[in-house]
Amino acid sequence: MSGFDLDGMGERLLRRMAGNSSRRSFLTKLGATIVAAPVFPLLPVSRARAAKPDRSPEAKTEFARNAQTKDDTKCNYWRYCAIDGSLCSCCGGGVASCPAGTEPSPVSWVGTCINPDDGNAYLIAYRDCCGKAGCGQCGCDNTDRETQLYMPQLNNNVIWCFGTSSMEYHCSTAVMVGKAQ
Amino acid sequence: MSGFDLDGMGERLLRRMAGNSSRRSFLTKLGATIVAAPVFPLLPVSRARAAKPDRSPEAKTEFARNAQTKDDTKCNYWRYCAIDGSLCSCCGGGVASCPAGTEPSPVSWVGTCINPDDGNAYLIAYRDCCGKAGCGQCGCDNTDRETQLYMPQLNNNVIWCFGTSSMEYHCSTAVMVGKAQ
Amino acid sequence: MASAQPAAAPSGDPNGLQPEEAYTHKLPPLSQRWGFVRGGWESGGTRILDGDSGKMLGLVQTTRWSDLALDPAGKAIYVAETIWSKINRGTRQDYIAVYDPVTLALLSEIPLPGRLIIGAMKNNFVISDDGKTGFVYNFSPASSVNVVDLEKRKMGRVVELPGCASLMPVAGVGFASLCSDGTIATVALAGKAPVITHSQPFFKAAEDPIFDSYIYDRGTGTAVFLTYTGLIRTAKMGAAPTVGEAWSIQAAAGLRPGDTRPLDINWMPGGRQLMALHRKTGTLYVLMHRGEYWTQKEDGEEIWVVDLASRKVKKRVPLKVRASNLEVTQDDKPLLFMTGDEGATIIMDGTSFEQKHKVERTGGGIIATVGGE
Amino acid sequence: MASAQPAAAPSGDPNGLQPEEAYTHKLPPLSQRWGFVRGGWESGGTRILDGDSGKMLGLVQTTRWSDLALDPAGKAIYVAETIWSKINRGTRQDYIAVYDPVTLALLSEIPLPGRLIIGAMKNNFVISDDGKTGFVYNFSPASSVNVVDLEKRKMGRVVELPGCASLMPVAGVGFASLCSDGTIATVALAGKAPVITHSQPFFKAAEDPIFDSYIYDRGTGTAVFLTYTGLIRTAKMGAAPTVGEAWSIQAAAGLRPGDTRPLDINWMPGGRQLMALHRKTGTLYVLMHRGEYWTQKEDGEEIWVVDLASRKVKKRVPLKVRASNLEVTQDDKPLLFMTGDEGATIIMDGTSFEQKHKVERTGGGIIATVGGE
Repeated sequence: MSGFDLDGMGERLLRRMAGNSSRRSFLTKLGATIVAAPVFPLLPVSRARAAKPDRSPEAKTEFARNAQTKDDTKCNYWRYCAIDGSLCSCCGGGVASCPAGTEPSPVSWVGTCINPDDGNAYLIAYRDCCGKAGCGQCGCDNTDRETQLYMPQLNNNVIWCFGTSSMEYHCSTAVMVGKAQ
Repeated sequence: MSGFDLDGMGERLLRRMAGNSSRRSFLTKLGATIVAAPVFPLLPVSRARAAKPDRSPEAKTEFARNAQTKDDTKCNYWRYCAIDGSLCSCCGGGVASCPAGTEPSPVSWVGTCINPDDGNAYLIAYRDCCGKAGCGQCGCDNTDRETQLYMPQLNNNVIWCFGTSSMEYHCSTAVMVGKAQ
Repeated sequence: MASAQPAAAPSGDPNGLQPEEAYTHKLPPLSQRWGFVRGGWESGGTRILDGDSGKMLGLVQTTRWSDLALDPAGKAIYVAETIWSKINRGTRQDYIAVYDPVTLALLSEIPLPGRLIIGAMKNNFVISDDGKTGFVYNFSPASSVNVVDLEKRKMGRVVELPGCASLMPVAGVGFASLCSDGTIATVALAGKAPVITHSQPFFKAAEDPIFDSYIYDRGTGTAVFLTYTGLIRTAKMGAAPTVGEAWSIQAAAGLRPGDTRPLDINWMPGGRQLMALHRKTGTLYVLMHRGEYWTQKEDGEEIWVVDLASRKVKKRVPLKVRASNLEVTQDDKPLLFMTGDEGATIIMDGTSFEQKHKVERTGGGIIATVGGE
Repeated sequence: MASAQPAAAPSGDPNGLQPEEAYTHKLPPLSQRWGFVRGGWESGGTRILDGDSGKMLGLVQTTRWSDLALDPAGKAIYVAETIWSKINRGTRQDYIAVYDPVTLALLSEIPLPGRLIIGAMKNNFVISDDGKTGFVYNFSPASSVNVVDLEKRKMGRVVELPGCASLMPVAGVGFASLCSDGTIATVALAGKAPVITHSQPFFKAAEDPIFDSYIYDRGTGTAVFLTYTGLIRTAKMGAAPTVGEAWSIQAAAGLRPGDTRPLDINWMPGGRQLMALHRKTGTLYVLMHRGEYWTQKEDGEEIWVVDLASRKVKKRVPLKVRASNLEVTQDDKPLLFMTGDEGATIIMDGTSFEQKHKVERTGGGIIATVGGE
């Protein structure tokens, strides 16, 4: 489960977002700790257990045991542990970039995925690319540590096209945020 | 080919339509003989050869040789010889009636189909039912005497939702107009 | 036409040979034997299927981002939806469309200030027992609930509801929802300002979440919850809900309880609309599959038939085709409706579990029945 | 983030482990090796596929009732389309959307007075050779053509065109179309009022129609026509077109010519976009199937490769999967793109007929290539 440390990320994000009142206002409303990548805000993730991670094979989910690091156009690429949608890598975009004519959502849901090469857990932001009809290629639905609507930032069904000029869903990326601990 | 007699139908239709200038205007523009059922206008069908019909098995199309008269939810029901779309009979409507919440188009494309029980040819109006998302059931695409866009009244690709409050295509009916000869 | 008199109808042809007038059908009164089957991502509309005949009776216009709800008294079909004026751009329009259940005519549109954009899911648009109030979940991405006056067909107030989602009406009080802190939030609407009270925490939202497609039974005012590991709980709703103790669906079938540990393969609940409740008999139908933890969206291989009163799994029904969504009719001889990836609807007897119909190309979406929501 | 420094990328992972910024791609310049593959009825959008890699490069927003056209100079992608402000109701909106071919950004919308509503077909939206004028077919249900100034991005005049449809530009003159009286109508636009002249009748529109998905070759100003029975004709377009004599595709393959008689089973042309022309070599590719007459929409079992100069079928290529639509790239090593009911795109070498790629879930719609329209 999402046993990653969020404290180090929160402060920088809050500083960055001080100038963005509309985005801040919706985040403030949720009244929780904030998670962020260096360059974009994520929705708050509630503090999870601070348990020490166990990365032995016995502690890995089925997805993590079978994940690979070579091909980001396959559903079992390691970063996709909680993705739901078309992989932008199959749509003219990349693992962290949107196809031409679409716009990355500034907010996203998140996953914590284990890299099989180094055994570490990383925080991944699943940012939807928005603005055009669905790409339709490489549909995946992985559900590691994916929860329900009352924890929307960990639920993979919501369309995360907030703050973009169009909310039409095209595809989903898996952007590296950083090490989970 | 469509060797049906249209003269008897034209006059009554013209009288009926005298009070409907907008509909008349588009029909007039086409400047051709007018085909009509007792209660609704059809688009003009250009005068075809007046050849005597040959209804022997050898003269029947593959569709006509295999058509049946029992089940109007199957693509090979005899009236469907030139239909393209979802059968309204499978959508909560009937062979000549629209499902709840949809509206029959006042104009249509037409087919000439042979009834296998009596061996006669009948003029069939394929009237689309319009106004809602596609029914999606019982998709058929029969092409007896179906021609191309420059003869739109004999082409089965056009969406015939003219004169309805919404042009969204839902399903297609096969309305009996009368004996072709 | 005088020269073209058609012959009498030959026997066997249901339609005859007389010239016809086109007309539009009406639907019979809303029936408990119907299933409202939502199309999938690519297939618009909600098809009304008659469970007895397996025939499609009509289609309710539902666009991709919409939720359908039935008036409890059967007087209207409501669709809360969001569209844009130019499909993928332009002006956003959020509203409840009100349809006549007999003509399926659009009677009214009630504008809303916003809605959650998500694939069709249960419990994002629910209606009070008296049919007077609709509750529409919004996520912007802050959580709130639009309270809609369905009698006056007018948007009412917006209740902010941080950290909570998935709604049920609470008779005489307002509504309730599940929250990420493991509580139920009950929102009382009697006063000028809404009053939100939380229950004691009773589940762990990140560790063993309750499926947000839980069931609410209007007749008894009871919610039925199920967690990823297979824990069932009921809660008697009211001004302050009373949450019952948890018991394991696997244990109720004589197996070891589900667990969150990797490599522990067990029968687990999974799917989208993965539970259905036959109210009168307290029979719960649950889609189950073999797998490890974190397979909560995997389609069901079996239906487990649970007697809520005795807490026993009465029967396990293997499925020929895996199902993602399940609903049951509320009459005395219940029918099960199921959809899945294949995009077809299976209709099955809810007692003998004999397959009655398979309706192709309905789409693989969620299902509603009269009195089943 | 100081406490969470990611490690260097392990070898093999194309993406590494450093925190990333999201961005949006641009497309390389329009390539002759691309296919623009239209989704089907249920699948929105036109997917741009790179024929060499078989990869999807991007998507052009095309709704169900739309036609895509490429600027001959590659400076824009045009989509003529019709939508309603509330999906199935509301205000009708007809326009040409202008997209930047590198960013795929929407540059402009040119309002139109109307359009034909039909599933995607060739020849309903064509562009003059100089790229300055667009011709959009309208059917209301009276036939007309919208003449659009693509430089000023402004609707021009409407030309009424009774009994005719399916357009091609005529350089220095205006445009032409096929008519139900078996003629070509040529519309001269130089004067104040359009001047419509008809050729002599040369085909029978109800008896052996010319497929309206005919091909126009800008390089030579020649149209290639094919009838239901398999008669091929070319026409040199101009102020007055010169129509060549008809010859049978079946005879060109050493078989008896096609016929309209029932029970006469032969190889017949069929499909939607059933022909493609490699301009430089005058090689025509035609989808053929075994059947009787009136099977003009049946998908192809074989591709017949026709040399227009010698009037010979050079090769017959059996298809593993039947195809409904066919297009060819215009470079020296042509690639064939095919789609069909399965909703996948097959990419095949146009000389060796070896299958290069099968791209799933592209939709089964029509196909455009640079210089191929």
